[in-house]
Amino acid sequence: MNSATWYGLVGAALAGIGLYGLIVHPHALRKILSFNLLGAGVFLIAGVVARRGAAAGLPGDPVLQGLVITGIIVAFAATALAVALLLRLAETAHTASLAEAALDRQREPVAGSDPAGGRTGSTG
Amino acid sequence: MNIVAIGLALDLAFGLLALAVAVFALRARTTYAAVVGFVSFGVLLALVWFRLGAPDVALTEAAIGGGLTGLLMLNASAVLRATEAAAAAEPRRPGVRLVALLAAATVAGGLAAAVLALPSPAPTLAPLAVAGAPATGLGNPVAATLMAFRATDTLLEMVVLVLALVGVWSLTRDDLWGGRPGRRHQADSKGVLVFFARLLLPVGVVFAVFLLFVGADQPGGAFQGGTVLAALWLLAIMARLADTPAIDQRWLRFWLIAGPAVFVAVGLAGLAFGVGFLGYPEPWAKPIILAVEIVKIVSVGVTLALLVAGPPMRPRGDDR
Amino acid sequence: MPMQDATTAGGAWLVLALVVPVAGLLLALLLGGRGAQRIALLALPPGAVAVAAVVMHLVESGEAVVYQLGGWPPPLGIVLRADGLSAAMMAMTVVVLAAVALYARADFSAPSGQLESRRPFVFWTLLLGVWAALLVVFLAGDLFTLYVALELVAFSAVPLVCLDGRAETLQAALRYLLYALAGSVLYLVGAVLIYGGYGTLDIGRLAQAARADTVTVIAVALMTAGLLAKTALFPLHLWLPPAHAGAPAAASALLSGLVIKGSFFIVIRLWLDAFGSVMTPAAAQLLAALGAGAIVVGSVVALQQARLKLMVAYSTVAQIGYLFLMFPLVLGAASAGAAAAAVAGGLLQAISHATAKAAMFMAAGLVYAALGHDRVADLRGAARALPLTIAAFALSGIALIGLPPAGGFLAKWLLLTSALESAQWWWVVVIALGGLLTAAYVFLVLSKALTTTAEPVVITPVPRSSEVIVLALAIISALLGVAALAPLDLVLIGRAEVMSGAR
Amino acid sequence: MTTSNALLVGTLALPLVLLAACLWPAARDRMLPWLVVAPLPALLAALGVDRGTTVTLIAAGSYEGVLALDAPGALLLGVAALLWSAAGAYAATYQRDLPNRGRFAASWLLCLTGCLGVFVAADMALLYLMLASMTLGATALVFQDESAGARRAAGIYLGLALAGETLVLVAMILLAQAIPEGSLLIRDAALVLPSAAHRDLIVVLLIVGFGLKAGLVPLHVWMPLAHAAAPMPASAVLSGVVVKAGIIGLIRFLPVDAGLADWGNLLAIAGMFTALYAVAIGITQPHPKVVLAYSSVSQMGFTAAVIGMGIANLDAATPVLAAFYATHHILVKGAMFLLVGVVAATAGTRLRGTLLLAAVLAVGLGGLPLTGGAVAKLAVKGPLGSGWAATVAYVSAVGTTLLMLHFLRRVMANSSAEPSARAAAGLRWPWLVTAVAAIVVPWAIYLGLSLGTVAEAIAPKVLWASLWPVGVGAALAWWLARAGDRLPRIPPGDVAVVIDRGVAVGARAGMALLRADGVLRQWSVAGVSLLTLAAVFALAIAAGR
Repeated sequence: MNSATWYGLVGAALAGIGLYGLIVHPHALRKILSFNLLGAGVFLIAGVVARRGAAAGLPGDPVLQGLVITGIIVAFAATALAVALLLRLAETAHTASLAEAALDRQREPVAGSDPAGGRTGSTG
Repeated sequence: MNIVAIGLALDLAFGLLALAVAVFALRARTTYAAVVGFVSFGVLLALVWFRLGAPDVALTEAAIGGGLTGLLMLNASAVLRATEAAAAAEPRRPGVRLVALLAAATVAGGLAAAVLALPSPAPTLAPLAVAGAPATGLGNPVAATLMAFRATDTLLEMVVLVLALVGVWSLTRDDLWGGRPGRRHQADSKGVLVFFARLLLPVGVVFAVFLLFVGADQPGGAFQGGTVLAALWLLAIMARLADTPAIDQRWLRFWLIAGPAVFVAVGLAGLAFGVGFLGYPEPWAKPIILAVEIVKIVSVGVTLALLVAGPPMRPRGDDR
Repeated sequence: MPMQDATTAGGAWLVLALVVPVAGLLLALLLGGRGAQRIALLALPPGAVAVAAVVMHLVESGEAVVYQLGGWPPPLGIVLRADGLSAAMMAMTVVVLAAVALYARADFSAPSGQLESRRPFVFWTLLLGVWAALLVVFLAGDLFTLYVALELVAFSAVPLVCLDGRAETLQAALRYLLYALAGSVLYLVGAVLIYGGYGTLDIGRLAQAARADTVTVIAVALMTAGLLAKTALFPLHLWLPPAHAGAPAAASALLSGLVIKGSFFIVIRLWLDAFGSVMTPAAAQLLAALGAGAIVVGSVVALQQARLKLMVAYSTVAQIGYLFLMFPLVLGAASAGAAAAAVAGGLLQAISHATAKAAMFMAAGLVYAALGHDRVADLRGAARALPLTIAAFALSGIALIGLPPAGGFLAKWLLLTSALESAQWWWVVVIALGGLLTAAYVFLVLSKALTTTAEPVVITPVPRSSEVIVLALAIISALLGVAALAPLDLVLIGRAEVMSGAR
Repeated sequence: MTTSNALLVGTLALPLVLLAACLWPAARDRMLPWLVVAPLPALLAALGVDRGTTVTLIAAGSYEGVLALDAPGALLLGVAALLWSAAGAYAATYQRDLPNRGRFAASWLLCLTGCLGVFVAADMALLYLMLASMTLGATALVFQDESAGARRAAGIYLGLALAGETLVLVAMILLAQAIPEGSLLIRDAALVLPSAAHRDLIVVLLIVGFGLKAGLVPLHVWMPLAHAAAPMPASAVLSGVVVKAGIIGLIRFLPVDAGLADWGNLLAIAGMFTALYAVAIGITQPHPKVVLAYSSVSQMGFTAAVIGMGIANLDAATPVLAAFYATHHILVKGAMFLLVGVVAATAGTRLRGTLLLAAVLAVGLGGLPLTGGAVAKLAVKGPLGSGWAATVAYVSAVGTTLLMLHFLRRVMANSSAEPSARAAAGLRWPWLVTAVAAIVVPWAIYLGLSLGTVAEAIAPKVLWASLWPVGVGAALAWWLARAGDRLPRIPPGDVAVVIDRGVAVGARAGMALLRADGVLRQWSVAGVSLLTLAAVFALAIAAGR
């Protein structure tokens, strides 16, 4: 086994670790972190594929490397958006859980409140 | 022991270490510890990318994967400390965990099988890229990919960044719209952070510009340079040498869109002058690309920094 | 026959169709304030012109319209490519966007004066974002460009869910985002493996080269699962009901009408175009079985919802199922004609649902705004108070049930034709059952809303113009069957080569 | 465009224009008086347009939407238009003061358009469109009084009607596939039916689908519910005309010469069973409108049996004769429903003349000599042949007489308690016109189309054959009036209780699905589902080859 293949297997394992964390971790920030592990694993596999395509004097396939750079930046943007959402959720509902039941536990009973989404939302 | 064996041993060690740190980040009791684990994971991964012959990616991974993402998460873990107890108290549900483990392992196994089954010799676009690069005037085929062969992907990716920022801003409280992102930082004006910031700022800017220009022919480029700029700006903000701008400032909006806008403009010009959308007339290719990159580095820097800074949390008048 | 990847006549229109929303998005961000709304509305006519030009070139030449970006041919470069499917989807997108934009003027008009406010700014910017993202989805000829497009779609859609900032919608948005991200990573890793196997991500080239080896099978399975997660196909629909029901009505219309069609469209590209020759009947049956599950579970759960918007959201869960019935019909088709009928039927179903569901969500929004609630049990008197709105709801309901002359009927006719021709009787049963279940929940709502109350219901007045726009869109959806008759062959333009590669 | 074509198009165009006008609230509220006008182009078309005239409405791509008038269609169209017009006049008074009269008018026009369209649509897509608009309009009419019962009736009606239409749709598609040139014309469909790939399946789908529209047992459950729930003029057209969509469907799609003798016999058995079963249930019903609905079920069964026997006996005259029989039923049943409203608004003492006329019509349905019913029954003797069906037809005539006399007794009990009450002229005149037409029009058609001669109709043997069943029926009715209380109480719609039970079971299953949905939407479950699907897809793609 050469080192590229080895890193490919590491990437697969990282993806598995990330997927597991994404599914089972109860805290949303840990899910986001797991998503990043998953992403890292996937990018690593991409790196391996690029490395295998080394040719024409290049250490790897530059096209795929370019795609990975794009991918990393997109993943960062996703992380930033997710973190911002999570912080706002925690600020509003004092929970970092994705379980719908968690909201009911946290919510103080408000008389006459209408939780349905309407045509126009109230101010946040 | 020959050099190949050393390299292989190094790869083996890096890989195992990366896995170990990943497992640590997954299992750590506190979120803070997990995030610290994740940052070191990012650094480790950057090394792996060097080993895979992808210095451009290594720089990006170090700057973004480890750096900015880590900063974002550290920040969040501090704010979210209060929510951790509730999460830890959630029922464990070992059955679900076992099934999830099996499912994740199955997918990981599938990925491993696919990696092992990749065809040899591997299909590659490297020769085509090398052949095409001269027409762009760029010596670095990765840069040629991003700026020429697949420039449209890059344009769209900049739009992604802008959209993500709009998304982050959309989480502002209505009364704070037009305010300044982030909480007020409590840094001591004579502290270590300030010292570091003053020291790093000039060096960092030079490094960022270096990355930009060298990126045409060597590893580097506007994304990596922009990330460095963003990190520097954030450092300055943390050290209270600067403040986040109010989000409705016209100059800020201008720099946010400048990168993608220049891209679109160059593309349309290409369309008008007959070299096609995002095509470059051969002798002018490199100067045009460099010009786009210069605008892009500022745009990327501003956008990335604001993505980390988060939605406005203070009214615009709150400028310390 | 290799696929056309040189720029064709009219190719530049593809670029312009794409540049209009992208430039609009950037300008909206720059100008802010009232500018965002103005730009979104002003961008619609030129956007429509560009799409119309693409359609004209398509019809004129009878072949796909292609544009080679930057003059770099695949596999190194990428192309924009519009076949009949893309053209039809683009046209539908512009129509729905226009209706939603006109409707949303009432809800998201920026306050006069210098100051910018959050909701209008975000809504109009993201409306342009959804537009740009979907056009990339419909035009991209490359699997990685499609990945970026998927993320564009997600980033435009997620903040729309939680525009009002309530905890429920924030959580719904976060669930949506994380699940969609998981889906897009699975898609991405699949694309990476495909690159490893073929050295290209160009759909046309893949269609020629595709082979059923381990790498391809695993890659395609991962990509499919990821796309299904983003489309919210049962049982991966966890995020859809709260997200679509919680968003403001205009946003729900975008999300339910348009956004989910993006990832669905990529499934078509993957299953019928790039890897049509790899896909097996068993896999297609599985895909459609999930669709059947969606139809049954989504409709039955919709029937039991106490809130109108949740009911409409679950109706979307069910209707998504219909979209996937086309795959076994295409891949198991007895003849080219049956396959063509299935493709046309599936696409028409998507278009019909887009118009009808957008109208239905906006109608539900007007009901909520007028009555101050959307409890189905308390809708008495709504028809008297809001005759146009309830008429719009009824018409879009007819389109969803699939009664003539709605587009849904023609779609049903085509799908049934194809199913019967290839002797896949079980899908006939599913299609028939789905129509009846849809009729049940539409009837439930209308029979309440049409009930007269002794005293007229007190309502908050809603803008007449909004009512008229919703009704107009509903009428379009209810008459789509007639309108779609002539251009039915349009959707098949430029597909012969892809489909022949698939066979 | 010739006058013929204009009239044919006008059949649909005028109701549609009026319907479109209903978009404006002011027009909607003033629409009731126009209901009497809306069907007039259809009436003129039936009288004046040459048989065989076709008009292409739409030609888009490969599809052509075609209207045409054939002999059975013209019969049904003309008489249906007559009843629609009379009932429309009745409605103008009956619904005048109701707050939601605008909605009533719109529903009426929608149902009217579809109903008349069914008789003139010559291609399958257009026919389906007409069936659908008829169903939607009829559902709205049934729902008109908004009570819980109306809601249940409307729901059951809509569900069954759509189910029936779906079966017809599947049959249509199978037929369309068998037509070589891709035509959708019903005529071509009927031609290819004998040689179609799934011939028997298509026939079953058509019989069940159209049988549902016509109310063949056990698909009749919606009729007693719906026809009792609708307002009086709506019941008149629903029970009189709308059910004929099933009849025209059977006539058009099942040609007599297609070699479907076995299926014809089966249809005849189902029809005759329906005819007798509905009488048995009908005589237990106290409510006059429900009794009438059961009578419609019975009559539609008989008509279906005529068609079935015509197919079995290869009688080429069957389509026209069956349509002729149906036209008589349109008028009688329409008149009877209108009568219910007239009686309810009139004091018992002022009803003598009205009831006499009503009795003639009622017993006429059983075949009382010299009435329209007598010639209708005489006309269908040919297709029925001389075998078992002819025998059962006598029993059916006895039953019909019994049921209609039972109806008369029940309707009398419903007269106004106020001694000076008198129905408005707007109610009386439409009823009178319809009642007279029910006697005159069948004779006119009988003689006009030369279906037979006066001499044949008044031959002593014929008179006796139609008189004795009426006598037996009257005797049974006398017995029923005294012993009727001992009959079991059967809820309207009889086997509809099965539907209610089904709904209850369905609701429990629905709750289970709701809970399952809750579990599937948990994050961890959905996450596992995602990964499992990826794995399963890999297997399905790999293993399926």
